[in-house]
Amino acid sequence: MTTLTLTTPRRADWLPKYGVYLAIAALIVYNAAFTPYFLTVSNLRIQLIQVAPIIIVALGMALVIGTEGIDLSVGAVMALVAALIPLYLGYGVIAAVIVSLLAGVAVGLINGALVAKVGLQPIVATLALFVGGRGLAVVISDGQLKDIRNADLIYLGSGDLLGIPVLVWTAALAILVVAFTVRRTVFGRRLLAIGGNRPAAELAGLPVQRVLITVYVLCAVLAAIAGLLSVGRIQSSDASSIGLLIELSAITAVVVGGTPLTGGRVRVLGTVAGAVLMQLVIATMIKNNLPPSTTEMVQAAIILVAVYAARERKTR
Amino acid sequence: KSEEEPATTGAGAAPAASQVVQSAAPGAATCTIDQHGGEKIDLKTAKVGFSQSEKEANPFRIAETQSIKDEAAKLGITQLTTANANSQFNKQISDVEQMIDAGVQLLIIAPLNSDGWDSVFAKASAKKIPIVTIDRKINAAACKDYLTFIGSDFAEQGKRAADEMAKALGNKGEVAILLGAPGNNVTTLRTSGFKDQMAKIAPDIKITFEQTGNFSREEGQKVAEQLLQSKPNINGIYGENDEMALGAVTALKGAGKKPGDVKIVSIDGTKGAVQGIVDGWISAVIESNPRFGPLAFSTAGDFFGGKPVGQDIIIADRSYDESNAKSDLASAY
Amino acid sequence: MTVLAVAQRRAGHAFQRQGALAVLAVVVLIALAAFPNFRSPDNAATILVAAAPPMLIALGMTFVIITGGIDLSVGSLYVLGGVLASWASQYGFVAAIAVPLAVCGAIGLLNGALIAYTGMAPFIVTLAALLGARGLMRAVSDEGSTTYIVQNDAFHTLGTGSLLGIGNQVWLVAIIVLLGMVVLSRTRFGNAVYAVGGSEDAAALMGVAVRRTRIGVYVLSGLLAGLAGTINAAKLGSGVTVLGAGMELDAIAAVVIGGTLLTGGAGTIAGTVAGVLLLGVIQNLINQVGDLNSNWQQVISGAFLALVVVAQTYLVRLRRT
Amino acid sequence: MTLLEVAGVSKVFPGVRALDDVSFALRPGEVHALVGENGAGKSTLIKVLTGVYRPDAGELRYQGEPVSFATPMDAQRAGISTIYQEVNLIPLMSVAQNLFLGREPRTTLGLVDRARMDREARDILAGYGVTTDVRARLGSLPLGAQQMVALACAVMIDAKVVVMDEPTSSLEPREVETLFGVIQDLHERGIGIIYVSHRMDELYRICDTVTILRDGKLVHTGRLADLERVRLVALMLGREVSDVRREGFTVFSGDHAAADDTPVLRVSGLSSRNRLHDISFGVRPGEVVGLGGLLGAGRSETIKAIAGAYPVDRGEIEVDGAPLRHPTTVKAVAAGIAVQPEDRKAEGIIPGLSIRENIALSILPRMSTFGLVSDAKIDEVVDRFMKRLRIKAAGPHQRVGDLSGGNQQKVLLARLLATGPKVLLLDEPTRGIDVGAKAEVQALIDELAAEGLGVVLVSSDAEELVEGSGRVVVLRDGAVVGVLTGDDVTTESLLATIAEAGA
Ligand SMILES: Nc1ncnc2c1ncn2[C@@H]1O[C@H](COP(=O)(O)OP(=O)(O)OP(=O)(O)O)[C@@H](O)[C@H]1O
Ligand SMILES: Nc1ncnc2c1ncn2[C@@H]1O[C@H](COP(=O)(O)OP(=O)(O)OP(=O)(O)O)[C@@H](O)[C@H]1O
Ligand SMILES: [Mg+2]
Ligand SMILES: [Mg+2]
Repeated sequence: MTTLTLTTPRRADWLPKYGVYLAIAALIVYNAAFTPYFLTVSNLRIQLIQVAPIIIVALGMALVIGTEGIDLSVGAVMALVAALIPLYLGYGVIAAVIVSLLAGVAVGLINGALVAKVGLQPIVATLALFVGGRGLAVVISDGQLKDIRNADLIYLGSGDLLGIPVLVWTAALAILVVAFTVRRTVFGRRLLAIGGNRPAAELAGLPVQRVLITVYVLCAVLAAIAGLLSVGRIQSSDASSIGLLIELSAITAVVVGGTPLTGGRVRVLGTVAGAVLMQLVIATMIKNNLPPSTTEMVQAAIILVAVYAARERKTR
Repeated sequence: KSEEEPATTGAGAAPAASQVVQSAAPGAATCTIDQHGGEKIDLKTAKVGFSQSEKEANPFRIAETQSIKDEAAKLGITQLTTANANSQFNKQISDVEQMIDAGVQLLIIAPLNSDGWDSVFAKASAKKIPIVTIDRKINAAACKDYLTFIGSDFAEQGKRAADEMAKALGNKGEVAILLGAPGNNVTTLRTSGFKDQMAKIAPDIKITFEQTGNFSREEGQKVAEQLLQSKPNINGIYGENDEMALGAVTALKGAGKKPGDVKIVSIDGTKGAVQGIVDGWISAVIESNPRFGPLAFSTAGDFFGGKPVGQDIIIADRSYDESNAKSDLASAY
Repeated sequence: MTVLAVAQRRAGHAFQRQGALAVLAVVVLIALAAFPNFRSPDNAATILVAAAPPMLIALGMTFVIITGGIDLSVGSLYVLGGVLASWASQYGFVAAIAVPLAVCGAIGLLNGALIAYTGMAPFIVTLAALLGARGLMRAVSDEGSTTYIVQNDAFHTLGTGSLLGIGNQVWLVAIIVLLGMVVLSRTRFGNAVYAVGGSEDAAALMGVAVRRTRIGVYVLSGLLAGLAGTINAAKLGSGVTVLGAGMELDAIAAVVIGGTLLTGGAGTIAGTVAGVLLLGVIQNLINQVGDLNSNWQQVISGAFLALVVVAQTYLVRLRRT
Repeated sequence: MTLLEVAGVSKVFPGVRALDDVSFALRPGEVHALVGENGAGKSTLIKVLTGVYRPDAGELRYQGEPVSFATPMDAQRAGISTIYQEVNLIPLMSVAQNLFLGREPRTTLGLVDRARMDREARDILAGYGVTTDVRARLGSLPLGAQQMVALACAVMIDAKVVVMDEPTSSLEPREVETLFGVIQDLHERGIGIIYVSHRMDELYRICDTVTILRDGKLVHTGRLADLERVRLVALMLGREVSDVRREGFTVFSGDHAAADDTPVLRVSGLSSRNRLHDISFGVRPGEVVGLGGLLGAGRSETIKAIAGAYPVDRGEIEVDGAPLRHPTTVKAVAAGIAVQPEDRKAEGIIPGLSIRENIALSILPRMSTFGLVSDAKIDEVVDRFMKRLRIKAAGPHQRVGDLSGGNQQKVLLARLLATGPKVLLLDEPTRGIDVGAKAEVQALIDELAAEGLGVVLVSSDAEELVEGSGRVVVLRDGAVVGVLTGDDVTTESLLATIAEAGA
C-alpha cells in the first residue's frame, strides 16, 4: 500500500515531463537504423538550421500561450519583414535589422492593444493580422520575389560562426533569453500569474495591460528575427510564401512540448524539444521518400500521442 | 533605398516575348459562334471578366494578369473586371458566377483546378457567354461548356524537361523530383510527362526521390537540403517550377557543391532561373509563357467576328539553355 | 427589479445578439445604394449559394465554441467529404451522402472522444485531425491527383438544381440551420451545450452528461463539415482536392462576429448566420469594386474583420453601462 | 438503519493525506454536522460520498447496499444531492435553466417547454423567498440568491440525502431563516442531511449529530447536544479545553477607534454608474471601519471602486492626503491600498501557481534588482508570512489550488500584507474559514490596525462586523444610509439601521 502510493505519482509525473524527449530518442534510434547518413554532422547541421526559425517563433508563441493567449499573426510578421528588408537593405544590414525589429514591434503593439486594451480574444485579435498582414506584405513588395545579394544578411542566414551556423547561435541565444525571462524576471512571473488568473492578477495590482502588450511585442519581435534570418537563409525575400503556416508549427511545438494552452505555465525546453521532434518527423518522412498523405497522418498521430502523454491528469 | 540591382538583370526594357501558337494543325477542331451560340458583339464595348486563380505574388501570375490588363487597355476595352480567388477554389467559382450575374459578355478564366466547373458552365451556357480558359485546361467539352483553351501542354513541358535532363546527365544517373503543390493538375502533368519520357529515352536514369516543395523556394530549399544530405550521390534535380529549382541552388551552395555538380532542370522561364543558367547552376529551363493577353483577346475577337477559332490553342514554349540564356535573359519574365 | 429594468436588459441582450445582423443590414444598405450590380436578384442568389457550405461549417462550429471548444479540422473534413461523396456517387445517391457523413462523423467522434476522455485541449486534438483528415483525403485520391467525377444525376441535381428560383442547397442549408436553432435553444442537449461551456465543473456536479455533450458537438461539427463538402461536390460535379485551406478560421471568424464568445457558454445561431452572410457580402463587395489587387483585398478583409469585432466589443460594453 | 455510510475511507492527494481511515454514518431524518478546521477533509469526504472522487480505500454503503458512484450524476440519480461549498451553477444561463438543468420539462414534441419551466421555477423559488426574473442570467443575481437557487436545485429532485457544504456562508440572516425552514421540512420528511459549517450557533440550532475531523482523521462522532461548545472547538483544534476556554471565541479587542484625526483613506462623493451613489467616509490610521448592509447593498462595489477595479464616475479618493485620480488597480496598490476580493477563487488566488509565487506576486519589484527576481528575498518573506498566518501546506511550493479554502484565504491575506499597505480593504475575510483560522484572522486585523493601518471590513456576519469595527457605515442600494459610532456599534442598532432604511 505504502509503496504503491509512493511510486504511482512518480510514474505519473515522469511521462508528461520527459515524454517528448523519449519520442525524440525513439526517432533517432529508428533513423540511425534505417536512414542512411543519419548519424552525421552534416545531418545534425541541416536539421538544426531548418528548425532554428521555428524554435525562435515557438519561443515567442510559448510566452503568449503562457498568458492564455495565442498569436496567429507570426507568419504575417515574417512576411512583412521579408517585404521590408529589400527596401532598406541599400543602407546596409543594420538598417534592415532595425526595420525588421520595428515591424515586429508595430505588429506586437497592435496585437497587444487589441488583446489588452480592447479586450478581444487573442485568437480573434491576431486573426485580423493573419488575414491582412501577409496581403499588406505582398502589396509592399509588389508581389515580387527579390534576390538578396547583401553579403552581411546572407551571412546572418547562411553563414557560420566558430563552425556553427549563425542561425543556430541566434536560436540558442533566444532560448537562453526566454528561459531566463520566464524563470528569473519580474516580467516572467507576472506573465505566468496573468495566464493563471487574469482578474486576480489585476486586483493584485500587476500592470496587466503592460505585461500583455509586452508579451505580444516580444512574440512578434521574435517572429521578425525569424523572418530576417529566413530571408538571409533563402537568400531571397518572398513575402507570399515565407513563414506560411508557421503559426501552426509553432503552436504544435509549444503544446507538444508540454505547455498547456490554458496558460499559467511555460515550458521553454519542452518547446524546443517539441519543435525538434516535429522537425525530425518531417525529416524522417522526406528522407524515406514518403508521400504527403503518409507524412500528414503520421504527424497527426505523433501530435496526439505526445500531447496525450504530456497532458494534465486530474486526480479523481 | 533598395539594394542595387546587378547590371545583368536590370538590363533595359527588352521587349517581352509574346506567345506564339505552336501549330495550327490542319484538321484540328475549331469553333465558331454559330456552333457555340451567342451573338456577335464588338469586343471594344464588351463587358469582359477576368478571373485569376492565385495571388499576384509570383512572376507567372503577375505577368499573366498584367498581360490581360495591358492588352485590354491597348484594345480600348474599358469594361474589364478582374477578380482573384487567392487560391480558394470556391471563391473562384463565386467570383465567376458574380461576373455572370453582373452581365459580362466574355469570360477569361485562369482556373485554379481543372474539375469542378459544372455550376459555372450551367450558368454561363444559359446566357451563352463564351469562356476562354488560359494556362490550365478545364476537363469539359470545348465549344460547348467553354469556348477554347489557350495554354501550354504541361505534360509536354515535363517531357521536354526529361529530354534536357537526359542530355545533361548523359542518359545515366540518379534524379530527384521537387514536386509542385500536391493535388494540383500542373504538378500531376509535369510529373507524369517527365517520368514517362524518362522511362522511354533514358531507362538508366533512376528517379529515386520525389518530395513536394509546394512550388515555393523556401520549401524547395528545405527538401533539397534533406535530399543532398541523405542521398549524396544524386546527379540531377528536376524542379517542377523555377522557384523550387532556385531553392535547390541555394541548398547546393550550402552543401558546398560547385555549379554543375548536380544538374538542375526546371520549368517556367523566370528571370532568376535563366540567370541561374548564365551562372552555371541550372542546365536548362523550359518556358511556360504567361503573357496570355494578346492571344486571348485576338481569339475572342476572331470568335465574335464570326471566324472559326481553335478549340485547343497550344502555345509554343521556348526553352533556355546555356546557348541562349545570356542573350534571351531580357525576355524572360 | 423593476419592469423597466427587465425590459431594458432584454433590449440590451437583443442588441448584443443581433449586433452582427445590424452591421450586416448597414453594409447591405450601403451596397444597395452604391453598386447597381449588387441589386440584382441573381447576385443575391449567388451570395446565398456561395454561403451555403460555410454556413453549415459555421453552424457546427457554433455548437463547439459554445461548449468552450474549437474545431480546426472542419476545413480538412470539408474537402474529404467532397472527395468521398464524388467517389461514392458511382454507387448511387444514398452512398454519395452516407459515405462522407459516416467518415466525417467518425472523425468528429474521434475528436470528441479524445477531448472528452483524455482532457487534451480541443485546439490541439483538432489540429491533429486537420492534418490527419487531409492525409486521408490525399491517400484516397492518389496524393490529390485523382479528381472523382460525380456520377449520379440525382446527387448532381442536389447541388445545381433550384426550387422557386432558389438553389436546392440553400433550401437544404436553411432547413438544417433552423433545425440547429431548435436543437440549441429548445432541447436538453442544447441546454447541456450551454451548461458545459458556462462551467464544466458545475455542469458535471449538476448531473449534465459532460462527456456525451462534448462528443456530441464534435460529431455534429464533423457531420456538418462533411455535409458541406458533400453539397459542394454536388454543385461542382467533382471531388476537388484543392479546397478548404483556411476554412476553419473563416468559420471561427463568422461565429465570433456573430457574437458567440470563444470562452464558451453564450452565443446564438442567428448571430452566426449573420456572421457568415456578412463575410460573404464583404467578399462580394470587394469584387464589385472590381479592379482591386488581390493583396489589397486581403488587407481590406483583415481590417474589416478587426473593425467589426472591435465595434462589437464596444457596442456590448456600451450596453453594459 | 443507516441511510448512507462509509467505513475506513482514505484519500490521498499528492503530498496530502486528505482522509485517513474515516468512518461516517447518516440516518434518515438526521441532520448531521460535519466539522473541522480548514483542510480537515470535510469537502473531500463529501466528494467521496457523492462520486466526485474515488476513495483510495474504504467502502461506501447506501441504504444498506455497497455502492460505488462513478460520477456525481450517479449519486444524484440514486437520491444524493449536494450543494457544494463554492456556488456551482452556471452564471451565463438563466435562473430557470439552472434550476431544471438536465431535467427540463418537455412538450409532446420532445422540445423544452420553456413556459412551463419558467412558471414552475418562479413557483419553486418563491417558496425560498427568492422573487426574481427567472429568465435573467443567474450571474446577475446576488450571491445569496444564487445560493438559494442552488439549494432549490438540490432539494427539488427526489432526494433521500441532501449534502450542504457551508450553505450559509453567503446568505443574509433572512435567507438563513428560510434555509433552516427548508432543513426542518426535510428533517420531518425523513431525509438525511449532512451539514458543514463553521458557524457554531447554527450547528447547535439545527444539528442532531456531529462528526469531527482533524487532519483527515476522525476524532469524534456522537450527539451534538451532548457535546459542550468549548469541547467541540477543542476537539476540532486538537487543543485542551482549558486553553480554548481561556482564549474565548472572539479575539477582537473591541478598541478600534483611533486617536489620530487625519484619515489615511478618505472617500468622498463616490458615484459609479447606477450602482454607487455619493458614498463618503474616512478611515483613520489604526481604525477598523465596517461596511454593513444586506447582500447587494454595494459593499463589494465600493471596495472595488476604491481599489481601482470598478469604474468611478464621480468622487474623490485620498490615501494619506494624496489624491488618487482615475484609480487603476496598479495605482491603488502603489498608493498603499490592498484589497482582498470577495470571490477568492475567481479573483483572488492564482490556483496554478505555488504558495510562494502567490504571496510574492504583488511585491515582485521589491524582491528584485533590475527586473531580476531574488529567490532568497522571496523565500524570506514567504517563510515569514507562512509562519505568521500559520498556513497549513506541504511546503511553499505546493499549488495554491490544492489547498483547502481557509488556507487559500490565508495565502491571499499574506499577499496583501506583504505589500506593506496603508489601507486594507477586506471583503468577507472570514467567509468559509474555520473557528481557529477565523480567530487568527480577526486577531491579525486587530494587530494590523494597532500597527497603524486603516482597515475597511465587509462582513455579512453581523457579530463579527460589530465586534471588529470601531465604526460601521451602513449601505443600502449603493448609498450610505447611516453611520454607527461609539457605543452605538451594536448588533441591534446595526440591524435596526438596516431595517429602518429598508422600511
Ligand atoms: N484536488 C486536490 N488535490 C490535492 N490536494 C487536495 C485537493 N483537494 C483537497 N486537497 C487537500 O486535502 C485536504 C483536505 O481538503 P478539504 O477541501 O477536504 O478541506 P475542508 O475540510 O473542506 O476545508 P475548508 O473548511 O477550508 O473547506 C487539504 O489539505 C487540501 O489541501
Ligand atoms: N439590483 C441589482 N441589479 C443587478 N445586479 C445586482 C443588483 N444587486 C446586486 N447585484 C449584483 O450582485 C452581486 C452581489 O452584490 P454585491 O456584491 O453588491 O453585494 P454586497 O453588498 O457587496 O454584499 P456582499 O459583499 O456581502 O456580497 C454583484 O455582482 C452585483 O453586481
Ligand atoms: Mg471545504
Ligand atoms: Mg459583495
